[in-house]
Amino acid sequence: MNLANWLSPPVLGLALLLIYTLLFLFFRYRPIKKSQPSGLLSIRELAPLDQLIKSLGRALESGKGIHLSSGSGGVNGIRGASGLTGLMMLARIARKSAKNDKPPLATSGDGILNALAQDTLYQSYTAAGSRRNFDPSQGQVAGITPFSYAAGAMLAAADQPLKANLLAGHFGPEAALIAEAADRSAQLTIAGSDNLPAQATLLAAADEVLIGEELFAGGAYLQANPAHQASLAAQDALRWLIILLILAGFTLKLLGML
Amino acid sequence: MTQRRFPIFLLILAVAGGGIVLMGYWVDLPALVAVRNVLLRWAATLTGVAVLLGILNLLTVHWLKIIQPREGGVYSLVMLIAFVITFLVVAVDTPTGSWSVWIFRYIQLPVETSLLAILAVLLVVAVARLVVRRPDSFTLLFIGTAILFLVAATYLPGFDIPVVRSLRDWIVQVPVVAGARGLLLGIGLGVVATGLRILLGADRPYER
Amino acid sequence: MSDEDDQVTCAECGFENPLEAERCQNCGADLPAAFAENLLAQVPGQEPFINKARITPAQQVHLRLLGEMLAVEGQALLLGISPRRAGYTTLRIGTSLVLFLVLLFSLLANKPVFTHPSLTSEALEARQLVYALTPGAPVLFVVDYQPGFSGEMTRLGQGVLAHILAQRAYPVFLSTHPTGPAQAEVFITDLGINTGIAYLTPDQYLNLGYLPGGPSGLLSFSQAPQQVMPLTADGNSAWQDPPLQTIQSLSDFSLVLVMTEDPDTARTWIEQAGPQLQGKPLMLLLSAQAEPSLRPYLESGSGQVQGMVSGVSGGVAYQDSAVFTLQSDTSGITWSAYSLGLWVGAILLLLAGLYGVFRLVREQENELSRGDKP
Amino acid sequence: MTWSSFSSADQVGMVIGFLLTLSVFSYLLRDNVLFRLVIHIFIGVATAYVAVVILYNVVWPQLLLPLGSGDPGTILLVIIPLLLSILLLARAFPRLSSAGSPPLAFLVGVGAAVAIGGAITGTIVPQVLAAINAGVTQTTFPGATRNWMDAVNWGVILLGTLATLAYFHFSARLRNPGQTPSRAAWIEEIAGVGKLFIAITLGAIFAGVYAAAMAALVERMDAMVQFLQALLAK
Repeated sequence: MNLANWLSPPVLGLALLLIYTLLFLFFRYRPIKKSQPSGLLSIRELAPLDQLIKSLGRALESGKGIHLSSGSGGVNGIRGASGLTGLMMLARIARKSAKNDKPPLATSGDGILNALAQDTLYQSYTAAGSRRNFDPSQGQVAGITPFSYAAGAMLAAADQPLKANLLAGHFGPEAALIAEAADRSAQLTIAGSDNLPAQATLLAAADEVLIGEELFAGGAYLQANPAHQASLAAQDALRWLIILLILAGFTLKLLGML
Repeated sequence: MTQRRFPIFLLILAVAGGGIVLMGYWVDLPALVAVRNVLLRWAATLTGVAVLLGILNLLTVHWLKIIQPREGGVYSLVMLIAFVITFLVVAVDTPTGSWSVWIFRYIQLPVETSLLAILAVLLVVAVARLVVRRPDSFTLLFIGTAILFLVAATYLPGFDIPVVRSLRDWIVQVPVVAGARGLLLGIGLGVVATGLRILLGADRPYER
Repeated sequence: MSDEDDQVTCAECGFENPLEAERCQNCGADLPAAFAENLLAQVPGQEPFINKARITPAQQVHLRLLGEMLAVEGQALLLGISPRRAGYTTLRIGTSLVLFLVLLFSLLANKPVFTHPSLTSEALEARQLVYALTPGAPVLFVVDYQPGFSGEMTRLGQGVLAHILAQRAYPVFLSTHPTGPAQAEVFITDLGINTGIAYLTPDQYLNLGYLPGGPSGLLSFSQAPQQVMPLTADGNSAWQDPPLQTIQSLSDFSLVLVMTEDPDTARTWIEQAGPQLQGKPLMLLLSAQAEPSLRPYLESGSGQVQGMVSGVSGGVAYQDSAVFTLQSDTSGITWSAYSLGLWVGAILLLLAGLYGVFRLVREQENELSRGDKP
Repeated sequence: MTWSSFSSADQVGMVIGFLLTLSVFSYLLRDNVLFRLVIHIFIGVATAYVAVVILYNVVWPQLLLPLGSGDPGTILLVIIPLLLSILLLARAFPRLSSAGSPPLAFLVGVGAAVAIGGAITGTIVPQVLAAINAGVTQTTFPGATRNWMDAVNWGVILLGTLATLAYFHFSARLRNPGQTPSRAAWIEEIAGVGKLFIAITLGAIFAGVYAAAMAALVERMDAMVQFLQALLAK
């Protein structure tokens, strides 16, 4: 059956990658028809990110800051993707609180993520037209190994007058220590990670948690720029394509055709 | 109005470097594989050097805390002293020398293991908070599975309930495999989406 | 709204852009996208704007939140963080006392009460792999766990490593964590001293130290180990010992064994190093927390992972079953204390859940009683 | 093991380890000065150790050693990463911070490619093929009921995988004004099933994390008990 070599790993992998790229480009550059302006994608409710938007507003009123932790996963591989997603959310938070006198605190456990966090803060402050109050020490490395980072971030959360902590990046279960320190200072903790043990631990320890791949929708949910929207729509389309592929493959295998 | 500078050079560097490495997963041209290996080696070395950049930032943050009269300066002083002493000892005695291993075994290990150990208590309180915060069937199933797995790992002689252990074995071989596979596929999709936005230049976190 | 109703003013620089533009032609900032007419109806007391105006989904979210906030204005808002924290503090201190006393009693009594676990099928496979090792066979032993997990991981790995040494194989230690080199030394010296295995002289093993760069570093190492890691952890040249000269790629190792508590680290080894192994076995020593998310790789039958031993129970079962006898346990985790800890932990989790229900019911009663008062 | 049988270095070490463990456990009562001091010492020690390992295992063998190797090929291949490293370290000084952007762009690009390649070839494709082959190989159910139980298990795994994957479907449409954007009813049904599988999986992983924390607690308690017993049995 030549169908079998269609399902050989390299061909299937390349096919999925190309299909995803085409879907992304389609959703990104398709003309929005005049007739249905509301054809725009909207995203199902993600309670943790609604809480984040609400606490952003409350932080502005109460003059308290937001602490974003982009984890200690660097920018390489799967861990890097969750760290970079954390930075996308930092851009949104920084732009919203640029005029607030309490700037956001961005800690991370990795030199590259910290440098990129400082760039993101600089970029957002310039876009919001208040480059004056950008100060590089808003981006700090709190510790260089995962556990020393969790301990350092614990103390950063306890010492700063914060409204909420957003943990968005690669963590281990030790991130529950940051959530504990935040809870003791009556701060809200919203958490998301690509690591399953961290998700399971933060499901109990944090006030709101993004499970599975919900963290990766954070950029689209907060940023709302067309690229993130299109990437999420393409992600959903590829999800159903994979579901159909599995169903088709399974039935063909049952019928012995594969 | 600030004309948004669009440094094409950075975009080309990211997209070209990434493109070559990505193609290497499927294309087997010897020239491409050679260039790809060089790029990967450089990325690995640079990631190692970036750890030094992170350490420099950490030290400056604590140094600023000492010279600015803000409270908490004492802790930063203690941290810097610990850093200098350990750096000198480990640099002289090599990372696997007897002194370095002594520092690792009697200072870093006890603190890290204790930090994980207190989680055994904190997670119990966290479960209580979870029930107050989210009293639904998801939480019930979550805590129920956790308790079952803890109990099924071992048994007192005479108290062994075979059904508990075979239930645990079935759960870990069927529903957990299904749930984990679904979660991993989902996370994989999210990672591909995030990575592609960078390689197609839609997201440019490296831009100043 | 401006009178030319098909223009969109840019929030950043005030430039008039055509409706379809997504980015401002003058300063390139994002433009608000089209208004959804029926969404506007949500905001009470707003006569609908011109239907062609544009609102981004984020503003859609804000409008909905605004609507929600306006809707709940009348009711007493239940604050996200319940004011009374005292209950949780007493629960925390009570749990600490119970756990400390139970473990202290169990460690002092030191009587083997709980029966030892039995080997799982994947641990049997792992044992076969180690049995198949010939004397002098190079084994890549990857120590990739955080020092915080060294309690569990030592108890898990000491039986396997002692078995490898009993087979006279040649372990080469490597780590993708900077704390790996010292962790490997502590692991080996503890095993050597406490278990009286005499053949643990320095030329019996090699500590390559830290391999930087995560997945990309690992990919380049699996293709050219000698170029990527020329030196050992303490700086002298690494590859001249007899069993190692012939190693040009990862597949020249007889067995690659990854010890980690993080499923992503194990997955990275499977994804990046697996294909380079060309059939050579890849074995995982996993913490209990990583086993559930790695099981799909084991069950997938695609031969990505050949053997897996996980958790303290896996380590104890492996150590009991192996042919050699370890005089004493080096990790300080006696099986009975650990099992008692798990049982007490399960009971505490159950009580915490019940406490949560009790607290929830009490909070809702206060809620109702506060609501009834005029 | 009596106290005298330990070397003097180990004796000092055990005293320090004992005190550090108690200081960290004191956080369970309340956040206190001792805990903060110990945490800062820990951050200092851990950071210094990593800094030296980077110098020994990365900077010296991969950036400086090849310079002296004399053969122009390797020297050229080292000059570029050496330059990029110096640009990267320039980020530590605010005045030169825009110089660090090229190495960052390169690292982000290569990191994204390794993420995509790793996710597709290492996770998505093998798991899709595994779901298709439904390789339930290690079910431990005896003899005759084997194929009947296998069929049930294959069905549950297939259903669970697809329901979990469908649970995360993000796109939604505004069905009726006044409500949040919601998904089609049939997607919500499947998502409800997926939610059960996710709860079970995360519960099993939570048990694993708790077991690891318990192992750490037992190890620390055992170290303290050994220390006190050795001290008292001098």
